[in-house]
Amino acid sequence: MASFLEFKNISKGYPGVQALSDISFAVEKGAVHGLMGENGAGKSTLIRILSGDQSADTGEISLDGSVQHYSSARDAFDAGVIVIHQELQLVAELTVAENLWLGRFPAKAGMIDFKKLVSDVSQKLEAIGIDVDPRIKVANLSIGQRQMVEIAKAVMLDARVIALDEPTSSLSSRESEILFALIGKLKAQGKIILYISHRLDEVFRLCDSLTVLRDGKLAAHHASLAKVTRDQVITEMVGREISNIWGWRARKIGTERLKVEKLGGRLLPNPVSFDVRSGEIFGFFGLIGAGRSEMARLLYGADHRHTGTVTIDGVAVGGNNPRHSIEAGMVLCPEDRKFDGIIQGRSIEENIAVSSRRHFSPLGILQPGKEARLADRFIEKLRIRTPSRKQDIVNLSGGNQQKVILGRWLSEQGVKVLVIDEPTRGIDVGAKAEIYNILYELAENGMAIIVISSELPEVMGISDRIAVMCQGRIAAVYDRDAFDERKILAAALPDRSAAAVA
Amino acid sequence: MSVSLKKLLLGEQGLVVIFALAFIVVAVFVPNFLTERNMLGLLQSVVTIGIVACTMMFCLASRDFDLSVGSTVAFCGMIAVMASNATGSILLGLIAALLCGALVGLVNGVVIARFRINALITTLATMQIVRGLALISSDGRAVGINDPNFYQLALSKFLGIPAPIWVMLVLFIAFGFILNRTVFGKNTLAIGGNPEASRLAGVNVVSMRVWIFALQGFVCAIAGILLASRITSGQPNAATGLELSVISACVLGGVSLAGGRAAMAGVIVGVLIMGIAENVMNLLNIQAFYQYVVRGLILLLAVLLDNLRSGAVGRRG
Amino acid sequence: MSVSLKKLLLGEQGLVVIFALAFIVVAVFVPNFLTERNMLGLLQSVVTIGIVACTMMFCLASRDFDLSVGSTVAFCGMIAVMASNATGSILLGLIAALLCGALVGLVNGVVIARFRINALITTLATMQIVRGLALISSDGRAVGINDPNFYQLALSKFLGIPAPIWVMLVLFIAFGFILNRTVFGKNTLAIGGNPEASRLAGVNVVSMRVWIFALQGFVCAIAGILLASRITSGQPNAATGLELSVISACVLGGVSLAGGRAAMAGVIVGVLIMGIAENVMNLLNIQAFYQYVVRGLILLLAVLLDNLRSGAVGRRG
Amino acid sequence: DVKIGFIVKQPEEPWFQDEWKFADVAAKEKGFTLVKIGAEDGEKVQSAIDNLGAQGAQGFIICTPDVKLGPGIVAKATANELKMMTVDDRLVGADGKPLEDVPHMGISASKIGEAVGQAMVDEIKKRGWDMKTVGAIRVSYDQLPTAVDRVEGALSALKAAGFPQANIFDAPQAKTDTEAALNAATVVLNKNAGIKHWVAVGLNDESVLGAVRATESVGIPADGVIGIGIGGAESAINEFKKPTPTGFFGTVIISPKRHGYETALNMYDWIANGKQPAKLTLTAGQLALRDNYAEVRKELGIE
Ligand SMILES: Nc1ncnc2c1ncn2[C@@H]1O[C@H](COP(=O)(O)OP(=O)(O)OP(=O)(O)O)[C@@H](O)[C@H]1O
Ligand SMILES: Nc1ncnc2c1ncn2[C@@H]1O[C@H](COP(=O)(O)OP(=O)(O)OP(=O)(O)O)[C@@H](O)[C@H]1O
Ligand SMILES: [Mg+2]
Ligand SMILES: [Mg+2]
Repeated sequence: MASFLEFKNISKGYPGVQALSDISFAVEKGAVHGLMGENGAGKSTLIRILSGDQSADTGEISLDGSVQHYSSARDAFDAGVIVIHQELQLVAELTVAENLWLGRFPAKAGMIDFKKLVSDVSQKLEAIGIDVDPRIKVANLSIGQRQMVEIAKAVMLDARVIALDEPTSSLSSRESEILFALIGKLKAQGKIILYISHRLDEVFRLCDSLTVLRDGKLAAHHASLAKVTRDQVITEMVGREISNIWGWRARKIGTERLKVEKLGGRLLPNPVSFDVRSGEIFGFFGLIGAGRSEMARLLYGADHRHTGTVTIDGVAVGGNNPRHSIEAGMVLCPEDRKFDGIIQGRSIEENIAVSSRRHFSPLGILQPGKEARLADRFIEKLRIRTPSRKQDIVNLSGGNQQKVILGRWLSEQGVKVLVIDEPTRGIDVGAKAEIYNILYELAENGMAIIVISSELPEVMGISDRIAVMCQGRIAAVYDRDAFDERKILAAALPDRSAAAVA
Repeated sequence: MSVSLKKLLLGEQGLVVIFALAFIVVAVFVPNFLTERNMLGLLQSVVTIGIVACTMMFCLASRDFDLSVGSTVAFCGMIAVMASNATGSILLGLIAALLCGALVGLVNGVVIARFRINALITTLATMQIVRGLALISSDGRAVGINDPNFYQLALSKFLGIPAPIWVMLVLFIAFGFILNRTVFGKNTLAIGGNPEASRLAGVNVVSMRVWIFALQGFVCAIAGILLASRITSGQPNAATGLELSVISACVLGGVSLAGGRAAMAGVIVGVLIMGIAENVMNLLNIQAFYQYVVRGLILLLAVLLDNLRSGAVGRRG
Repeated sequence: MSVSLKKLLLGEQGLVVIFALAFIVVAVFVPNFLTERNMLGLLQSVVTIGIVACTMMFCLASRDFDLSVGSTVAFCGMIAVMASNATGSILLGLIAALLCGALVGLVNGVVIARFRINALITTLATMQIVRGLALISSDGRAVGINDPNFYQLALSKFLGIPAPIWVMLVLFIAFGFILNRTVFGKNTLAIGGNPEASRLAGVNVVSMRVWIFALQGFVCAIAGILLASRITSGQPNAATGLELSVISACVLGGVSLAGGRAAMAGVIVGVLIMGIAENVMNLLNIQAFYQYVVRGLILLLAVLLDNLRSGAVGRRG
Repeated sequence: DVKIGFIVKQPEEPWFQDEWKFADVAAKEKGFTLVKIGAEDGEKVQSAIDNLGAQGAQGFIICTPDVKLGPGIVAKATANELKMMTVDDRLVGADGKPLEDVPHMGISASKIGEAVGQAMVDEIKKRGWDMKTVGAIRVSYDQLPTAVDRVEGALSALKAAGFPQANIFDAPQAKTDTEAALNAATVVLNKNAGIKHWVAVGLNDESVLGAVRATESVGIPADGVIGIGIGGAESAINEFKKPTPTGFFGTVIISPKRHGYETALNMYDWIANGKQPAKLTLTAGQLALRDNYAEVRKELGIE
């Protein structure tokens, strides 16, 4: 069978970075093609070129043998290419249905046919098993729900090529299954699917063929995954072997550090209580919209607490202002890096030092040398791929941005409680292992760590204890020796009869 | 306060309800306020602001900003008068004015959207350039209207209501419809809410923005023509400071300067609040200097109330 | 164009370089421009804008907006004169003015940051209220200065340069330092880049914003005092429209209205461009109406050039 | 009971404040209600008249923002059945001719300007300056027609006395306040650093004051400058009160008393007693100097 989609000698450079150099490969019809590589390897750049959003410096893309010359996202649509970008691209003020139709509203003489708008979307969402009301505004959805909406875009248009850039980065396994089923259907219809992910399991399960990028170059191309092993792919990506990425090791767990009692807020109507001991890594698992992120924000004082007390080492922490929490020794690494994490327009160095610089700025006057050293340390430790610490953070790849945010919190001093929401969202395998190691080290030094994750293997791999949340309450808590994938999943699933709400 | 009353006040239409209450209070306590004459006078006094606010709403909703409206209104009024005088045909004069208005808007739009120049600076620049042109073309003096029929544009009545008010009402309805029911309106909101996402979804952001500015210019021309007809001359100094009044009316009416949020009902209320404040202060014979203070306080109060409302609804993002 | 020249023009300091080139051209071709007298006159003419631009830069960099500066300058000038006259002590007068300025700023800040009211509307309201207070307190009249020593504030010289220019220079240096070298400055930029992320990173966003506004008010008072001393009276109508000039100067100088980007060098260049444009137009005897047009075109040109530059550097955003 | 409106174009200006003040005096005397409205542009004028109609006034006095608004204002007044008179500025029709039917009290802008110019000529002669070596700063605000008329009036008097056109320098102010005039005048002075003697004209006291401040800042002694303003309100008086004389030589005071008090009275008579006011009353301006300003003010009934 002839190649349907072909990249020919694609190169793309940004000031200081050669994002892609001379990439060529082809994908066949009815195939799911994986794209892997470290953070900053150039995956998203390639997809962006495919989507018409960016243009390549050299090289060309051909579809069905004809070379494409599109210059905007619109042209790419018209050519039958649809791309789900890594950063969510939704308009918060519009409803779910409007977002899904954006750019091609059903209309007569410019007037929108609202009936069709909603009913079509309802049908499509139902058909693929996404449980969201199409009439509510996207602003009212949790990150995970937004990601599902984004995925639904893939089927709204009868595209020939569908590219998905890390679609599962904040989905738990249940929602991921919905996506996989969807991909299966699309594949059967003869579509061509490009699939980017840092999760090896997914790639091996879904993909027929695989391309690995490294430093913007083509590191490997596998026309079939039959004889390829995971370790081989990791080596191709990272350039070295990683034996066991979880690397959990037993450590001494101390006395109670963080005590949370009856914590409740607007999005968390049923108060939750729990405690975490020093040296303990406490995992939170749940399906999307389970309320974990909201719990973390209330804990940290980012949102208004309606009820509850939080104490660290017996001292109460005042709510409603993150500053109080930081001063009491608790930090939160938020889940939504675009809205709550990165400080746009500022350098990596400033993004890292924004909170911790107060420890080394006497009288409020900066010591630039110290900040530079701090930044360099984390750039190296977290393997942040960038030409310079002065680089504007918006120019980093998604995973590298995430690492910078982690660096911000890991550089804080005197932290007693660390709360991280989706710590490895979009982070490559190599760096993941690195980050887990840092967490273990911190825990060994007596820190209490709360890890929120939608990736069950991750929660099970690194936690000492797991709380499972479901519909805003803690449904179950398991100790490490009682971890069982099926039990945890069962606890996370809402009671079918009560599952009406989105 | 009973729960349902609270809900009414703080709900989506909160500002409208608060406004209605305030209106009743004013009508009861201010003598001469609720007379037919005063109501017509009031409505006529907000015609310019009201008309221009229609498109300013789109402009703000798409995260843009237009400071040149005041100059454009004056300039188009001048053009209408001068072209009518020169050609002897009112119709040609009107057409010339509308074209000029759209042209000014188009220039704004192209510079802002295509050359990606900051909207504030661009429209501040065109504000000066257009005002300069208006002054140059008339040597800084008002231009009288030769054909008295031109006055009829503003004087003619239908069902007892003067034409400018009808024009304003028609534009309110038209733009309210466009905002909520058409692709153009939804795309405007989408661009304001998230320009990047809209672009990636295939909305032609650049041409949308150009269109919005061109429309703004066109509508300014309508306002300018009616104004010239009402004041029976083209005045190069007319409508100075209009831009801030219009933007305030929009923001009062809940249009977000950060883009993505707008509602015609809100804007109408915003326009009326501005008009009623002036009207009542004059009816009550409040001293000029105190009018400044009162005007400021009313503005503050109106947003404060509206804010209580949206604070109660609460949002994360 | 050789590569290194291109780099120079389009690099970080591009606007500064372009400005330097333009300055040389003007100096060569405009007679009387590069005389010591004219240079001092030019600098004195930008003192008010320059001083207020220092803090406006912070305000814009943190995604805020302040329209009340013009009124505050006028009001504080009045207060300085009236309090000096009343107490017989210039020092007390100055202290009173500085306190009043800071108070106005504080009110702005508290309303905007704590009650979360739109900055545009709030400062538009305080702009009117403060102007009203200035008019009321003096009954709309200019207030003369009793003690001639007050004039010395503006007339005294050091190294041949009048004091107001020194004050402006000192503030340029001070605020440049604060912006780049202190936690306060960096936090301001962080708030502008992403307020929510800054809040979560422990920056006390509310109190930072309040501080910035209070500082703005304080600096307006300095400008108001110097202005009153220069025009030897407190005038309630002084400095109208100052807000737009100051904001333009900042935006010209590369301060982003979307927050997060600012540089003192840019702002200084922005202020000078505005001043030189006026100065040269008057030196060349350009007719008043054409000055509007020229002023607009210069604004456009300046941002266009700057834009070419940043377009060449390219950002994802 | 009688209700009379008094609409002015620049409510913040001391001049109009004074007109209002004197009209209030008339209102107290005769016991009618005076409604004071500021209307900065044509549109505001329209709604102000509507507003007066709505609150049941019988007539109004207006100083219009632009004389060309004439037909519109007359039409509005008729529609609202209001009697009207104009003050300060006389309305003109589309053809540029004054609307003779509307009673008017005022002083022509060019006449005031001529008074300024004449005073200047006299003082130049008295100081024994040679006109050829004197520079004139024309602080201009050309978008305001009244401003042009005043300034041109003054310059025409100067030129009539032999002042060379080449020595007149334009200093366009961006706004009408003192600072803008100061900045504009500074440029003129620096451009002509050779000229030692200066005269300054402008549309009001504030603009002339700006020019005077500019001469001070470049170090021209006070006796080398003759600035004559128009208005005679506080800014000018403050200048006269300064311990040492400045370049601000004098100001042409126009009396707000007649304009405010008499017009209001005439209107009242018209409404209450049906007595039509005179179609045209012209008042005069009077030059006030540092040493006689108090008397002049008393004479004009201001103090
Ligand atoms: N606008 C830009 N300016 C400068 N550098 C850029 C820009 N966009 C991308 N880059 C750089 O290009 C490289 C490739 O980025 P890309 O986003 O394609 O990586 P990625 O493989 O998708 O990584 P991730 O797994 O983290 O998403 C990175 O080094 C990034 O810093
Ligand atoms: N801004 C908002 N306004 C209203 N409701 C919201 C908002 N954000 C989230 N929600 C709702 O609150 C609930 C809890 O969301 P939360 O983000 O805490 O879930 P989560 O367990 O972290 O899941 P996810 O994996 O989706 O992040 C969800 O049902 C969601 O619909
Ligand atoms: Mg990526
Ligand atoms: Mg979450």
